[in-house]
Amino acid sequence: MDQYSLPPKPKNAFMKRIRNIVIAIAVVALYIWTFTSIDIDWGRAIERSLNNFQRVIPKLFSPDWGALGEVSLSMLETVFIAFAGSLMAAIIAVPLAFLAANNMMGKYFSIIGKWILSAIRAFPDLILAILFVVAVGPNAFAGVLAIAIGSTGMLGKMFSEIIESIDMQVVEAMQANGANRIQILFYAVLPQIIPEFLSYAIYRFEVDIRASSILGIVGAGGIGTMIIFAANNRNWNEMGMILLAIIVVVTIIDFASAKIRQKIV
Amino acid sequence: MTKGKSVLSQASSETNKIPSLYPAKTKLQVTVIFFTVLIIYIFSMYWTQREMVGGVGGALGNMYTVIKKFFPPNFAILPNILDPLLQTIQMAIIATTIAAIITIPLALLSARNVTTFKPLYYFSRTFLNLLRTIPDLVLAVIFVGLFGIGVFPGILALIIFSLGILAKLISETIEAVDMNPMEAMRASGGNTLQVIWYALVPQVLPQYTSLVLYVFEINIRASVVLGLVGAGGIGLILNQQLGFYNYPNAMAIIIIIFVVVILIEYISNKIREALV
Amino acid sequence: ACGGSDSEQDTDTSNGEDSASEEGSTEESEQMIPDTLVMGFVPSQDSDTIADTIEPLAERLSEELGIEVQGQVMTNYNALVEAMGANQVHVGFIPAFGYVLANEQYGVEVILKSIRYGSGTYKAQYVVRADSGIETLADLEGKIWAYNDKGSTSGYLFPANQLMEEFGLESAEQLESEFFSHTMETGGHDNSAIAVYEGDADVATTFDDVRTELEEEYPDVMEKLTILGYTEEIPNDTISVTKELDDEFVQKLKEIFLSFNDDEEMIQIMKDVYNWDAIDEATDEEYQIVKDTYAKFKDNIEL
Amino acid sequence: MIEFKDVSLVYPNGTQGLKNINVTIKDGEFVVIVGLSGAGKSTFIRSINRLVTPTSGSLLVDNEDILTFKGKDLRKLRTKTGMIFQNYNLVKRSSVLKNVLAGRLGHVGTVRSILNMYSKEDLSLAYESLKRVNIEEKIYNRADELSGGQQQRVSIARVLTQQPKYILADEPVASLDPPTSHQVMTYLKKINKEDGITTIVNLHFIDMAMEYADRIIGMRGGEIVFDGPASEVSEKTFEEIYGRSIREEDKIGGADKS
Amino acid sequence: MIEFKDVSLVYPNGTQGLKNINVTIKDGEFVVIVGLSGAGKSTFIRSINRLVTPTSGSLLVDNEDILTFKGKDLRKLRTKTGMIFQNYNLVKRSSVLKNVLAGRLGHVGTVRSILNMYSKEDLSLAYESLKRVNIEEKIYNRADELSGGQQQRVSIARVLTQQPKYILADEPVASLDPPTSHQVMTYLKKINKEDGITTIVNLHFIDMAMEYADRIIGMRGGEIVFDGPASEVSEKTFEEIYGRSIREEDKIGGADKS
Ligand SMILES: Nc1ncnc2c1ncn2[C@@H]1O[C@H](COP(=O)(O)OP(=O)(O)OP(=O)(O)O)[C@@H](O)[C@H]1O
Ligand SMILES: Nc1ncnc2c1ncn2[C@@H]1O[C@H](COP(=O)(O)OP(=O)(O)OP(=O)(O)O)[C@@H](O)[C@H]1O
Ligand SMILES: [Mg+2]
Ligand SMILES: [Mg+2]
Repeated sequence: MDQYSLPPKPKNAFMKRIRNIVIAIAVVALYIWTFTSIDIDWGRAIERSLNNFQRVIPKLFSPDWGALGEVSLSMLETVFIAFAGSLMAAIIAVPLAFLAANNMMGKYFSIIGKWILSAIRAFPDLILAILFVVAVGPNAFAGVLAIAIGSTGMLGKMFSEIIESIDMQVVEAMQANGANRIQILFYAVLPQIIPEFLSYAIYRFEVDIRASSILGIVGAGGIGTMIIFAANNRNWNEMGMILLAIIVVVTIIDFASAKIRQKIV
Repeated sequence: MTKGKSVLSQASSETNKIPSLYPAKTKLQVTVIFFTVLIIYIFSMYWTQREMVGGVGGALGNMYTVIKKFFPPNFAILPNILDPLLQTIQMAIIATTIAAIITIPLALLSARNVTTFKPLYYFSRTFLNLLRTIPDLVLAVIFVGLFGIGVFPGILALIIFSLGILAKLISETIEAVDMNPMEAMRASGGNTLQVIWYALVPQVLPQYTSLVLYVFEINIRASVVLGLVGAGGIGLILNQQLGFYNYPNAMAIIIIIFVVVILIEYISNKIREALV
Repeated sequence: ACGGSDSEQDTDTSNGEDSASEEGSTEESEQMIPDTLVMGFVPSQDSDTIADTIEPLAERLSEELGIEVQGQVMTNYNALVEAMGANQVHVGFIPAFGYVLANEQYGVEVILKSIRYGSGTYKAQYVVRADSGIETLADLEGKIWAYNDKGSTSGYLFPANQLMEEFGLESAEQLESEFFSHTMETGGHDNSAIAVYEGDADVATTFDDVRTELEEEYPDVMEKLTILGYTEEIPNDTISVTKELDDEFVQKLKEIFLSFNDDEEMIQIMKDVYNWDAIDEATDEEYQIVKDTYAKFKDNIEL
Repeated sequence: MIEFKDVSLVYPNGTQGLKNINVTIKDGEFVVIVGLSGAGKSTFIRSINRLVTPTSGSLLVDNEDILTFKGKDLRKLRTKTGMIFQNYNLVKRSSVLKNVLAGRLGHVGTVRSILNMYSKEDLSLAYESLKRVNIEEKIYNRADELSGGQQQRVSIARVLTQQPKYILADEPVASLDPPTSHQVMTYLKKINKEDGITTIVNLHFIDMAMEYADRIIGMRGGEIVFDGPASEVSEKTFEEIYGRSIREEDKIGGADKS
Repeated sequence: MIEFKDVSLVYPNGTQGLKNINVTIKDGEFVVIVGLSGAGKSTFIRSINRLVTPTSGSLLVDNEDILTFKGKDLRKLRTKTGMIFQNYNLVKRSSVLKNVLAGRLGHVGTVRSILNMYSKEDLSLAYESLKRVNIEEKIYNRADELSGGQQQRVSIARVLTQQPKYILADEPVASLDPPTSHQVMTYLKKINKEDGITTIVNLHFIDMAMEYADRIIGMRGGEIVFDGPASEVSEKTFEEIYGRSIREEDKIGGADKS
């Protein structure tokens, strides 16, 4: 009856359903494979955590204030290293990001740029660290370089995505003015991307403060070495102190960067 | 209107004024910020290089000597690293899936436009910030301390670590959505859950997917760190091969990780295209 | 075994040390005395406490040598080996295994070794649960083995070597998958011992004695875990120098370090910070045993 | 019946959105609100379904004061007042059908709506609504594949599916070109006549208002400056609403209207 | 002088944007192009500064065939044709002044423009342009702080600063409300008259076109269906441009215009 005039079934509904079923089966199979072949003894894990909770957690929450001086100094050192490294990365990442963005230099350059960025990101920290120790010796500067390259991969990727999302109409308006490519870059592209670039660079600065392992490897001192040794010595009180220091510093940076972003965005 | 008139009269009084490109205050602010950053940078560079002994003269030669040792990569080890590689991928799958699920409520709670109740919003923001401050290595060590060694603490560390990144980025995505459809759903009598499901989810889904896949990629690489604390996976093998000075083997592993990452990126692009 | 001499020359000039190489009598390659002596320190995991600074030692050396001395603590010996290869680090405090690699790759030479608990060597131990019923090494067959990592001399190389010889096994692979039922790599000696304590593994191979480290957290660890046996003697940590370093300078360095043995204050520093009782001369031969073991494992290390 | 009794609204930043509004809209009327940008048209219309909340006075919908409504009551009010927006406010990535079914949200349970378990009645109602605005063949297209006029028709279908007692339309044709605008207004008028749904529409254009409205309400600065049948609109009404006779002033450049 | 000689344009996907266009626009004219959405108005206008490139025919601007232009020639062509967009296309985060100075990009050297080293003349020209559209007091505001009408006036100031010979405006008032639209059209007309700049404007609204245009060109399906002075526009012209007499057809629901 007309009372129930149901909408027609969508076209290709059958094929779509088949496709969905295939995908669903694939996903379920993937998960079954994952969960069955990885061995986790849940009962043990829970029992263990209950036993160990008392051993570890209370100590983490009673930081070793005696280490305050040493930790603060290392933290300061780390902040300098991270700042120099991430600023350097932010600068190197810019040309790479322009290369990799598909709306700037053309499709082929974009593919090359994306590959370069992926390759940089594929390099483990350990090897970057070794390379830079060999280049400039074991010191804070090697840490700066290692952090710079390590961050370039991530920043380049993020930057290129920002560039890809700009309003191209403004670029067109500049073209219609008779501007050349460089002028378009400075007048239409940069103003659109600078605030996002800044906020990712600051975000990365935060991340780099925590890049403990790489700094420990290159002998850059800083908080990284302390973390690794506190871990090896099972010194949970000191670890608590280190964590506290990191939290304080990152929170301060977070706060400061929010203010700066407000000014600039 | 009166406003327009006052503007007109004001304009005529300033007839021949040539403006400078930026108002003085902006110029000052920008200059101050710029020089502050520059000074901190110069200081940091000086300070980090103060312990440097040699110049950077032989740097490239030295690096070349080392890099040469990594080549040619020895792909003969491929069959042997398959298992740990699969284990790494499995760990990353589990960790990413769980993190992706927990992220949803967390990201909603810390998105300003969804959680209008301010205290709750600030609370979850702070919580996320705390999560993000903890270095992955520390997470791994703490979880190994809690659960003993094995895959489980590794996965937990990855979950917490991914959660920090994912929830921040997704809450930002949520804050950027078009609020109009949400208003429309509310206007037609939908409750909060319905509004989120009908108006928010379809808008965030593509970015959500691509961010989750991005984190998946990060998790695969993070397994190198996990190897350090006995959490297994390809990272462990990589460290071993480096430790035994089998650099060509290590290079082969790095290339394999690279290929896996590229594959994930490819798949993630395909999925994103299908969803957008 | 290392890069051509021109690359070494590069590093020399990069250190601005032409004058030194002119006067220094050279046999193999040009030798130098650096403006600033850089020491690299990778704490051996085998020690029970480790410090993260080398400052007091560096200051003292600087006084004695009359040149600037810098010390850096690193957490990975690959990095230290490569840095010594590039002559970025001149003096390395390296565990035995790291020294073997550095010697093989870049001709780094050992000059001194540490004395701990009155000995220039140490042993690794087999730790089992007291109630496990395991009494001899032979009982370990079919059990689960926990070790810290494959690059550890005391945790892996020496015990594995010992077991392979004792039970006539051909390869590490056989040891791990045929002799033992299962192995786990824990990332640290303490983790290995805890794995046994908790029952996740049956035997752990660690330095001697890891249990003292755990007493605070696990008060009953001394009773619950017993030592099944020990491995052969393993040479202690080394003090090694790059081969570019001027011979006379190296000699002087050696004497200064040895003089610390008579200096109450310095010995105390060495003890507090690095757990060393004394410093003794060492030769490359003493590390032959580690070299042999490494050679055995290098190519068949299980992937 | 909708009754504004001395309703005022002050936005948190101090802007006076509505000033002592007293007006009654009877069932079945087709009312068009006209006024300049910032006159308070949106504020007026959005008060009725409480997307904004007036700060004083009382607003009766079907003899209940809705200003105190919360939670369930509020959702019930919104279920019976459908709303059409200037920018259509469709979920661009969802299909037309899904967008239209969203009109039933207030009627069906949360779980059922999330699992897409709509009853046959709901489905056929959605389809009927799409047919009424002649867009049924786009049922499985994504909303962003449609032209502006088509999207607005989908949003009318969404409101029809809601089976509301009142339809509120906030500048439904501002993004459309004139022929399409007329089409959309025609559909709204048709629905008002056929289903007897009280319809309140905001418009910029007084000429279009006169063509469709039973009754025109002119607003300016948050106040009602005209209220009467379309036939009573005169040159003077224009002046009241726009603050001046449009043509002359506007041709003189330089008046700054922010 | 702009001459279209048998110009056609087929988009890569096969859509025929322009079909055998033959038309001459003399210096100083104020031409308005009207037509439905998709009629080819934008394509027509964007051919003139080569934002799109016709696929056949020849298009002479000041007696040079611009269809072969590349690189420097193209930039020179664009420097002498200013363009105004529907969405203003301002750099939202830059100040009004910086946006307006962007109009000089084609005139000043790359290095100078990047270092913001503008001559006094350029700066005072930019300021004068802002004054001409009465928006000089917003000079240091960011573009996104302005209302739509203000933004469009900034974009007119940008074009004025460019000192072009031709102004192309692609639906400059489509995002604005009627009074503001009239204001913007008034400014354009004023500039056309005062500076003698040839101006070509696209509009949806034929009534607004008639009010401002010297000459109206009606387009439909990529072809010119009307070309003449505003006074010659009749009911029949409407029909030709819109494909039917608007009023009657549109009131009968159901006609689907995609
Ligand atoms: N959320 C808000 N907060 C503060 N002021 C607001 C808000 N929304 C609107 N206003 C102000 O209230 C007044 C009335 O706005 P309203 O949106 O009702 O006007 P309108 O007639 O719908 O205008 P338009 O044609 O531009 O949509 C305006 O001055 C406006 O700036
Ligand atoms: N880049 C393009 N690729 C393919 N087809 C296009 C492109 N741009 C426009 N078209 C098509 O060319 C025809 C003419 O488009 P044009 O934009 O010139 O119309 P218009 O009159 O400006 O319409 P509107 O009023 O919507 O702006 C339309 O059918 C349109 O779909
Ligand atoms: Mg409004
Ligand atoms: Mg157009």
